[in-house]
Amino acid sequence: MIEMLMTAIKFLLITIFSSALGLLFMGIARKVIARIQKRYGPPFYQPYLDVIKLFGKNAITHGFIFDFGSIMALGGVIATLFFIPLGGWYLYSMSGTVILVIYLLAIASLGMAMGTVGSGNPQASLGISRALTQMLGYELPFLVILFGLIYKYQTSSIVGLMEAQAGGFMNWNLFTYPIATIIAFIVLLGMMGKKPFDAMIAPSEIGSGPVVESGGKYLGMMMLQKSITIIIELALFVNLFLGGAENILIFILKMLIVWITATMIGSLYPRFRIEDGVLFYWKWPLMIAIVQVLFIIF
Amino acid sequence: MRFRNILALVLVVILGFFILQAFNISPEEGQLVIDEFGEAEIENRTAKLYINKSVNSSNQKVVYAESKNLESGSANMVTSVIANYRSLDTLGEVTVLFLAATGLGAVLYSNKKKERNFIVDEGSLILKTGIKILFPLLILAGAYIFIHGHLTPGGGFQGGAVIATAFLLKFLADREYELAEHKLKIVEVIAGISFVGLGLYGLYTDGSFLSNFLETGTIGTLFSAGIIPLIYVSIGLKVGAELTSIISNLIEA
Amino acid sequence: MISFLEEWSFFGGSILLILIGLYGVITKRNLIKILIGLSLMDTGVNVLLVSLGYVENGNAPILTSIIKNNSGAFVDPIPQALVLTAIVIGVAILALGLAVTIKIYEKYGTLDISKIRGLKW
Amino acid sequence: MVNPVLIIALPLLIAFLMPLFNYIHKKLPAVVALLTAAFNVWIITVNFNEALFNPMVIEIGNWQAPFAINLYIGPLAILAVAVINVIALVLAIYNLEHDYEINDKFYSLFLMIIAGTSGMVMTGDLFNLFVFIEISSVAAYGLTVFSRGDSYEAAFKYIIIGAIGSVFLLMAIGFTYASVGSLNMAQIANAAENLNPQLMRIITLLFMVGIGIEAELFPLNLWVPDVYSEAPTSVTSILSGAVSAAGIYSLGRIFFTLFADPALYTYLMVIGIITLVIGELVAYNQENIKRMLAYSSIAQMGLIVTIISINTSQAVSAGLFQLVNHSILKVLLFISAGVLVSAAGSKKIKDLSGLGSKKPIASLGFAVGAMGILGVPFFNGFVSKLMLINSSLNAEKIIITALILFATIVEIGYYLKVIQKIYFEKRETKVFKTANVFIPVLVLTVFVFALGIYPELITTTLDKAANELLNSTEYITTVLGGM
Amino acid sequence: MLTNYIFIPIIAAFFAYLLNKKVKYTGGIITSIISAYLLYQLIGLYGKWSLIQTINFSLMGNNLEFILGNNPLSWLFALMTASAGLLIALFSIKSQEKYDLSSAFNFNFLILIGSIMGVVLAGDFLTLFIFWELMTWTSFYIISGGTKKMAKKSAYRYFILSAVGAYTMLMAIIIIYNQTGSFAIGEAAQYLINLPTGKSLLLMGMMSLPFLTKAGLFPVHIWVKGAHGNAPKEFSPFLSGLMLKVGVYGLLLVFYLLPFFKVMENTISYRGLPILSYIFALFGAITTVTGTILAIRQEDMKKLIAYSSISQMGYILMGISLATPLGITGGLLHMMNHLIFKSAIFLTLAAVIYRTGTTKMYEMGGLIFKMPVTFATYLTAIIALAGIPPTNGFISKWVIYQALIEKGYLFLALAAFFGSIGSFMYVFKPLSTVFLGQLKPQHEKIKEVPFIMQLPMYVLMGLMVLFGVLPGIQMNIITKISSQLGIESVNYSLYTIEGAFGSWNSMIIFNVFTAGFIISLIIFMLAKKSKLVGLLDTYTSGEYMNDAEAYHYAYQYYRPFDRLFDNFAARSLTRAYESLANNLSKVGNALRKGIITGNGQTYAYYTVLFFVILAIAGWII
Repeated sequence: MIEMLMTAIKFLLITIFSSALGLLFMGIARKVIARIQKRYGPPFYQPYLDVIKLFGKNAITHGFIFDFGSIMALGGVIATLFFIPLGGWYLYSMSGTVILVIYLLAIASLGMAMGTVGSGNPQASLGISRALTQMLGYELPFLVILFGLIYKYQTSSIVGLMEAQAGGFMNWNLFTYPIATIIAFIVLLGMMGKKPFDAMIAPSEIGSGPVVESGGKYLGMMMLQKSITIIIELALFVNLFLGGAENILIFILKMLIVWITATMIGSLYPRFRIEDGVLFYWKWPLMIAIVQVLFIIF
Repeated sequence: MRFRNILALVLVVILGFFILQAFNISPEEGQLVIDEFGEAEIENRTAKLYINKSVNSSNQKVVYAESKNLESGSANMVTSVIANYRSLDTLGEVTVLFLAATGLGAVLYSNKKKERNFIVDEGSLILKTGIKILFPLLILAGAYIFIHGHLTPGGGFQGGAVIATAFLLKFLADREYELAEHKLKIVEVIAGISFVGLGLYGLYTDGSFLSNFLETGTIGTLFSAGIIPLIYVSIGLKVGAELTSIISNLIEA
Repeated sequence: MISFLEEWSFFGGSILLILIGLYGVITKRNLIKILIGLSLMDTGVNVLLVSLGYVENGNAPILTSIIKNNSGAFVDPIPQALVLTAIVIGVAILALGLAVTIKIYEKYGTLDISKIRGLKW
Repeated sequence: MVNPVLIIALPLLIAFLMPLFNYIHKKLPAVVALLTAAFNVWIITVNFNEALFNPMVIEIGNWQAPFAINLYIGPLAILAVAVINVIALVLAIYNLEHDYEINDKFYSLFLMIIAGTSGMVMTGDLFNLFVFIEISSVAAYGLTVFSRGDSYEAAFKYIIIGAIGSVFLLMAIGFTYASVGSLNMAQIANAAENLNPQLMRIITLLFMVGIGIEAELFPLNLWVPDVYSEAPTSVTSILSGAVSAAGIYSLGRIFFTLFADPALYTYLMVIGIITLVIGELVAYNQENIKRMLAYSSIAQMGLIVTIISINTSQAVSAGLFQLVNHSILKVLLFISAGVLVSAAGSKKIKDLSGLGSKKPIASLGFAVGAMGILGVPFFNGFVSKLMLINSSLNAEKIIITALILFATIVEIGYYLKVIQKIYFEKRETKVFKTANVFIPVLVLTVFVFALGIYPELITTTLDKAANELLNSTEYITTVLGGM
Repeated sequence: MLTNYIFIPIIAAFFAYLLNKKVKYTGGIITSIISAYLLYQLIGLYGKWSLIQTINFSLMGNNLEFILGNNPLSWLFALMTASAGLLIALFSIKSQEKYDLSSAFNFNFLILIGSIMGVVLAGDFLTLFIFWELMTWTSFYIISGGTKKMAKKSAYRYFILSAVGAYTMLMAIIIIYNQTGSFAIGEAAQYLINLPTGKSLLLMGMMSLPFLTKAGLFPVHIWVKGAHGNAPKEFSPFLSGLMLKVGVYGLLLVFYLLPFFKVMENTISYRGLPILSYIFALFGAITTVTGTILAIRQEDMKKLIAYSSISQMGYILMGISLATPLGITGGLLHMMNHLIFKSAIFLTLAAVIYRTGTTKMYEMGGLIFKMPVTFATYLTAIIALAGIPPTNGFISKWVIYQALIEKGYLFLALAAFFGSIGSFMYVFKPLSTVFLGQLKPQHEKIKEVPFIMQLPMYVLMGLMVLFGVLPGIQMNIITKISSQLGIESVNYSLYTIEGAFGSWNSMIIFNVFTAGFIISLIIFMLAKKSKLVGLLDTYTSGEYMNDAEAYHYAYQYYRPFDRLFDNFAARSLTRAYESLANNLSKVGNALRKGIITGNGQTYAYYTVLFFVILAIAGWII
């Protein structure tokens, strides 16, 4: 009974912590982009205000599936979160989590897709179709890289993979398999919907796609989900390629570095047409990844 | 099409060549080949038994008008072959003729009666008067031929043919000549069933189809050779009737 | 020499007859001519059969008051019997053929076999 | 025991009497024909075991066996004659429903064809065989024209080919007599090994042409589709069911019992294969259903000849089984197809659409027949197909096996089209009234399933028949009485 | 008595036919009763392994014996057959009220069930072949009974392909029979082991062709789309859910029981896997990729799911041809799960067709408001199909991934990843275009399907979640099977499976999932209540349109993606097979027109030609 309560509390804490962290990162990102574009930009705590405001407003819904979709989306990411080791502390280290995490993230996207398409707005559907297509683009090289790592370290648990890189930063995959890392980074851009891979939420073409219909608490939940997703993806990257970290601050630092780099790169490039994006992923990252993994295997 | 004909010629010649090979084969010892022309060795053919009338019995000597109760007492050996030794063939042959007549009737059958269109026009005076005299004689001659079939050359088929000729002449002579179809049919039926009936009676008495169940008598006399004359009579009638009906059908058409 | 001539005039001749008939059947277009070819073939076969049973100066296989007993040489009676049958069968087929020809002429108005091709393929 | 010669004699008698019956009543000939066929079947059933276990030699005219005409009724003959007469019975039943414009002629020809084919099968004399072949074919010429229209043309083609064939046959018989000196099959078979091989080859070639026309070997069988498609249904059925079977029988009799020349079987095999392939391929793009069936039966004949010419006992019995099945199934197919055709008022396959619900019995019959030919389990075709493949593989003739299977695939191709057409399409155009074929279809279907589920019914007979065909010594000794 | 399982349905078929002709619905009722009975009997049969029944029968003097045997593999398939049959039959009772061939459907369907029982229980090849043929025939009839225009053609295709396969198998069977004198599978295995490798491989290749065909795998998969797409709507679930699996049964038979792999071990091998079975696995991979790409293109929902079946079968083939414990386990698990979720999907589609009468996705939309149960079932099913936890689909995929990574088969794994990510795309397409989006005006009046048709959906939904949480239930039988196949089995408990790189614990997943869900639900509840507006007034960047059609983004959903594969999709195997057939018929026509001129004289000509040719040939010899 008591430990069940404890677990519940842990759940909540982790959720709140990481969403807060995510929102903070989003604020930092906006600041960085503004600086690059020689603007002053909003304060870094702007996202918090947005979220609070959004939950305060009264929203419109398009029926059951619309609600259910957004709940499912947020629930999915939260569930995923519990398998990600954040620095020192994590809830479950279930061996075999890497693949699991990928697929748990899919729940979130499926939920979001369902909700937005449930709104019956063509632009939302358009955005979803783009998102799914792009997913097929970037998941392949990432999974290939994962394949290589799992085969190399003979474990498929994130913790295991993290510990495999322990002992000095020269053991990080960043340095042992730099190509793989670069590819993973490109994939990360796509995952987080950074430019040049943000065709699915292209605000100027399709009214920022999936979120076109959401307002009020729906948009708020979207933002929370987005922020937690960012944390998950960064954490995954850090754990897999930057050797993770024992203590939470270093971990956050690593995540921040990766995040800022990604943001900077993202703010430099124009947007890929969707099939060009997919083609790009399959032409360079995938091929190189395959070569890399073949090296690992043989 | 010219080419086709030449090719046909060539093919036919090759075919003939191959068939003719059958006659000039140089056999090795003890091999059977076709006998040279004129040297047909009756001795080692089934025919010898037929000539000696010694299929069942084993008598080598048959003397004209003397030897009695031979197994097949007809002086004309061909007849004895046709109507006695191989009478099933003959039955079949009669059947074929009957079939031809029937089939022809079926082919030319038409439920509407149309006036006959002669190939030749009205017969000449000679023909018309001549036929008046000839017709009964021809019928008589035909009858004679098939009744004496077991003694002299000739037999049922020849006789039937002669009878049919008589009718043909009649048709040629006058264009209004009508056959009594019913009579013809009745003759057909009676002739046919009498042939088969004879066979079945043989089956009933001797336990073998078409067996010669009568006394064969003295060879060379009219009342001899058991059922051969009877068979020949029925054959003659049958053939005559069939041929006549064929003729009439063809003319009607 | 003579025997050769005889042999070939009978065997070869009958075969030749068959061949002529066959040639007629496979080249002539007119149905009647084709039937004539068939009857030629029949005749040829009959001659062949009879000549297969021929014996050098043998008698006709009939006992008469002249040829009293069967000790003498006879020609083979069996082929003659067969021929008799064969003739009749030939006649039958010929008659049927003619009848069918009549009908075909009524239907198609021609006797050219190459034009009578209602049933194809 | 009843003398089996009645199987021939009685139909002759009845046939001669037909005009009389016709005078008495219009329908009487049909009934009498039915009774005759039934009587034949009865005779066969009485004699069946006798013939199976000690073959009978029936002497015609009370003449001692080898010297005059005699009938030989062994396992093979009794099997064939049974098939023929059963089919005849079924068709006689079928005919009860029909009214041909000149009944007496039709039924005398019909009985004649039964008598002729039975004679072909039973006779032990070469010339007699010729006579019976002529009887059946002349009857067939006559019967072909009973459905007017194009049938004259078909009949004419048949007559030409048949006449040429008879001439060749006659030549062959003449040569045989002139060389061997006898017409009795047993004696010929006995003397066959002393026969000069070259002469023998000529004779066999002549025979092949003569018999091949009845047995539907390839270039000689082109009359088949015309006649089958034009003749009345019952005639077509008896031609494909009985006459071709008798043809195959006499082919086997002549090339196995009489002139057993091993060099010959390769020819036969090649001819059979060509017949098979061409038949199937041509049948595949037929749009006329009756022609399609005709070509299919050609192909089947080719298949049977091919298999029999493998010349092992397994193969021969498989071939014979296939022959029996083919007779049953083709009759079934032709009867049902006839009904469907007259219901649709057209012979084109595309006009048969949607008759499955309108003419359930005929459609079912067609489906059963087709599935039987294709060798679906529990149908008779399956067992024979299994035996065919087994025997051909046992003889290391794998190419033949492949051919059989290929042929089956092609068959599937064209039969399925028809089945789908019949059952799975809607019918727009009208449906004509047709005769009722319930009993024939029922009887044949019962045969199909009986042979398919319990082949033991026939296998022993097949074995004995194959045996008889393969070693002629028994035949010879039985006829010649050990001389 | 094992014969009951075969012959009771076959006999019942006739009654079903006749009764259904008289009284409506009875056919379906009888079918469901019979399959329920079979199911009951089969459950009783569990554990009675090595129960064998032989029927002696002599043909042409040599004695044949028909063997029926019960072993875990057969039992599993029999169970699947019976249960699938039951569900379909229940569904079809109501859904076929307007279908005029329903009597024939039930007739064929019962015989089909019986013959599949025969196939899986068969202990000798003759029995197997007999019932195999029967199965093909009946399924052929059922498919031809489809209401679409292409139904007949695709059934035709299906049959021809199956027949080719079946006959190669028959040939192999009889070759073996001639050597061993018995049709029994065991003796065949004994014989094949001792043969020279090449010969035995050839024989087994001939054996495996029909099973590949039936399983709809790469070189011979062309029939699947047409047959599934055009079959009667009730039959597609069975066809895709079960009949494909019968092919898998056969493949397992050939691979392990006639030890194809044991024979192949002495051929060259790649990374511990015999090269030939690697080739089979590659077939699986190709199948997966092809199926996925083509599925994404489809506009017809049944065909889309048909292609997805193809790709899933690719997974199964990959799994079973790896010949590792994980591979077998994954393959079998995925097979069972595929049966469940694929039949669920097809049932929902059938329900949709039953109401709307169309299969074109862009002609529908927004059906969720009308058919919620159907939607829920579909949602669960596609979550399972896409392999998303906590449903059963993910477990099997996870095991297969483990198996692939364990051996380091990169390309197979790549194909697997592609298939699973692609499956998101194609399963989402019907979801969004049929169930979500704008409701078409002409569908305003439709209602949810009647309860008897919902029942199977509920059952399947339950099963999907149940097996998603407790895979141990399936693992029980699977371990038995893999020990029967001579493969050591993986460790498992009720809700954990030991993979190569660590274990799977579905309980944790489930808890976490619920936890996350609850949290987000709480968040949702805490916020203000939102007000419901119609679907038609949405954000349209200033434009105003009041037209559902224009709002519904359905046609060519993934056009950008499809553009990448246009020329891939253009060249299809189907066309190759078609052209083969066409050439054949061309030859036939040439023969026809060339030889059979219809001129009687020509025929006479041939007679002479025949003689001459034979004579010349004979003379030369």
